[in-house]
Amino acid sequence: MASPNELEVVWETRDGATILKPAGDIDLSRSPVLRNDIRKAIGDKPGRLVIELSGVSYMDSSGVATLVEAMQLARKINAKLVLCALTDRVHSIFEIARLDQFFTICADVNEAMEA
Amino acid sequence: MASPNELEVVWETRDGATILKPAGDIDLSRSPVLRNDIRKAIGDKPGRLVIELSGVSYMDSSGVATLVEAMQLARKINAKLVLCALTDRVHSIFEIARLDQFFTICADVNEAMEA
Amino acid sequence: MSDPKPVIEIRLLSDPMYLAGARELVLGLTRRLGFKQDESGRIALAVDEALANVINHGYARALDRPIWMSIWTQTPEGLPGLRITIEDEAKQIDPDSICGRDLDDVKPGGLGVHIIREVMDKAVYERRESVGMRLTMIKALTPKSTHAREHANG
Amino acid sequence: MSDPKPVIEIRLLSDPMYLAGARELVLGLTRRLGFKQDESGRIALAVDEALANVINHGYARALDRPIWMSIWTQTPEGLPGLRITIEDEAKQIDPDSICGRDLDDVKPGGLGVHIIREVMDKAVYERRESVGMRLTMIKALTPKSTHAREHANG
Ligand SMILES: Nc1ncnc2c1ncn2[C@@H]1O[C@H](COP(=O)(O)OP(=O)(O)O)[C@@H](O)[C@H]1O
Ligand SMILES: Nc1ncnc2c1ncn2[C@@H]1O[C@H](COP(=O)(O)OP(=O)(O)O)[C@@H](O)[C@H]1O
Repeated sequence: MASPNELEVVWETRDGATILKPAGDIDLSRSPVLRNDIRKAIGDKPGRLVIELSGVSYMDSSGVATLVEAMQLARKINAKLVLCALTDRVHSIFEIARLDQFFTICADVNEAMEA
Repeated sequence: MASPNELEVVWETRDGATILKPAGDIDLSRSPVLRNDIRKAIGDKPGRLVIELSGVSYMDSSGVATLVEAMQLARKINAKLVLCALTDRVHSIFEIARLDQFFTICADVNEAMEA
Repeated sequence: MSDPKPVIEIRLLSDPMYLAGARELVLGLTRRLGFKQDESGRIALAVDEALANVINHGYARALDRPIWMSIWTQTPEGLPGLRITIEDEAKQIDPDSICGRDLDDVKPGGLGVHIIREVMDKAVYERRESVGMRLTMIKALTPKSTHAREHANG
Repeated sequence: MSDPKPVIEIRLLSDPMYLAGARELVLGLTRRLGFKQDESGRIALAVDEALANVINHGYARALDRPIWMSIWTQTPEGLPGLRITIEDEAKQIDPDSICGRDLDDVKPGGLGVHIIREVMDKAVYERRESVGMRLTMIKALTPKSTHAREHANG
């Protein structure tokens, strides 16, 4: 039986970039899973980390905090962090938190690979 | 301000057929709205009544009852009743109620116009 | 059988207006517990039907009467799954009089109890101790009803 | 100010596992009341943040403590909209110590209270009469937050 705490995060590497694709709601109970994957990804020192969010129908401030931390970690290793494919509902929390300018947000992975 | 009881039902007539396109959840509080529109549509004695359900994300047994009644009314005036564009969630209640064979269910309006 | 506290208890008024909130609660919870998307949808439907029946039959469409729903995330045997009770303070009736009808005779209505029994592993109506009726529904989380992974549904 | 009964009351345990159910309840209800889809999403987010704060700060992540949420479908002035209270039995603290931070200083965390205040018309923390804290949130249903018609969201 599946652990109900699971958040699926699909990994892909492409041209020196790591692409993480989480699927599920990223809330207080799930953001630690994403945090773990991001820390692992950063450990591999990629040139670029892309978080593809099309499969995320909901994100709360703990998810956003996880991404702010990811940005800090990425800067330390001179990697570029890019978010892409946000649903409207998820985009809305970045606006409310006034972080839509802080992050590089792209329409899709291809755009995120160039940004 | 909108009446919160509203269920939007868009009407279209095409080649002697009436196409009703409800949008919203069809549950105990909303199915009377659909029932009203169906009765009005039947009153015009169309040759065919198509109910396009792509905009309906949820339907309960009161919605299904409304459609069974529509079928009875349609038969009385020798009109063909066809349902189309059901979401998975809505299709599932027809299966549970064993009515997926009772109704003519099509993929989309074009198919429903030929069925 | 141990009787732990329900993890969620909700009281709502018997206005059809509030059914959407109640069924979305159940949908959100069941998905989170690991029920598959379609199974979660069916469970939410069954709960919606049970609440609608209290409104229609128990309370004869009065809009301001209380309905209580309690949710446990274990079956009475202590297995992962759901136990849900729905209680009212309507007139007490013979539980055996609440039954689904023969579906071969297609007619409008009379589907709710069938849906509840079809979706749930178990659904038992009984008189409450003092006043009103109680419906207890059980649904185990089996490998069949489980998704290996959670998927967003937009 | 008249004080009618809440239309929905819910008690949940302080396990993050149950947040999904609580916010989906709010989403389903607000859409049904006539709030626009995006506005409903923001209201559900604010409620989720408030509940998460009780779990994180009030109860220091204990999983088995009670949280009560009550929902009215009118503002205290009797206008269409929402009044939502969230109550706990955590340690009573100075309500003024619960405040959002300066967002210009970007850092992980510290967004919840800002989100609550940004989304709601009003959000007031206070000590409950006996034990614990109470957050009261008000959100009026204005033409801006209303959709003329209900649209399905899949
Ligand atoms: N909560 C309830 N309280 C009292 N009677 C009920 C309740 N639920 C169901 N019933 C009875 O069982 C019958 C079958 O219910 P159902 O299958 O939901 O169909 P319908 O509601 O369309 O009649 C109802 O007509 C009613 O007599
Ligand atoms: N329900 C609560 N009970 C006690 N303290 C709270 C509560 N909600 C918020 N706080 C306090 O307000 C601060 C700001 O909360 P918030 O903006 O949600 O950020 P974060 O939760 O990330 O710290 C918290 O750090 C905490 O000290």
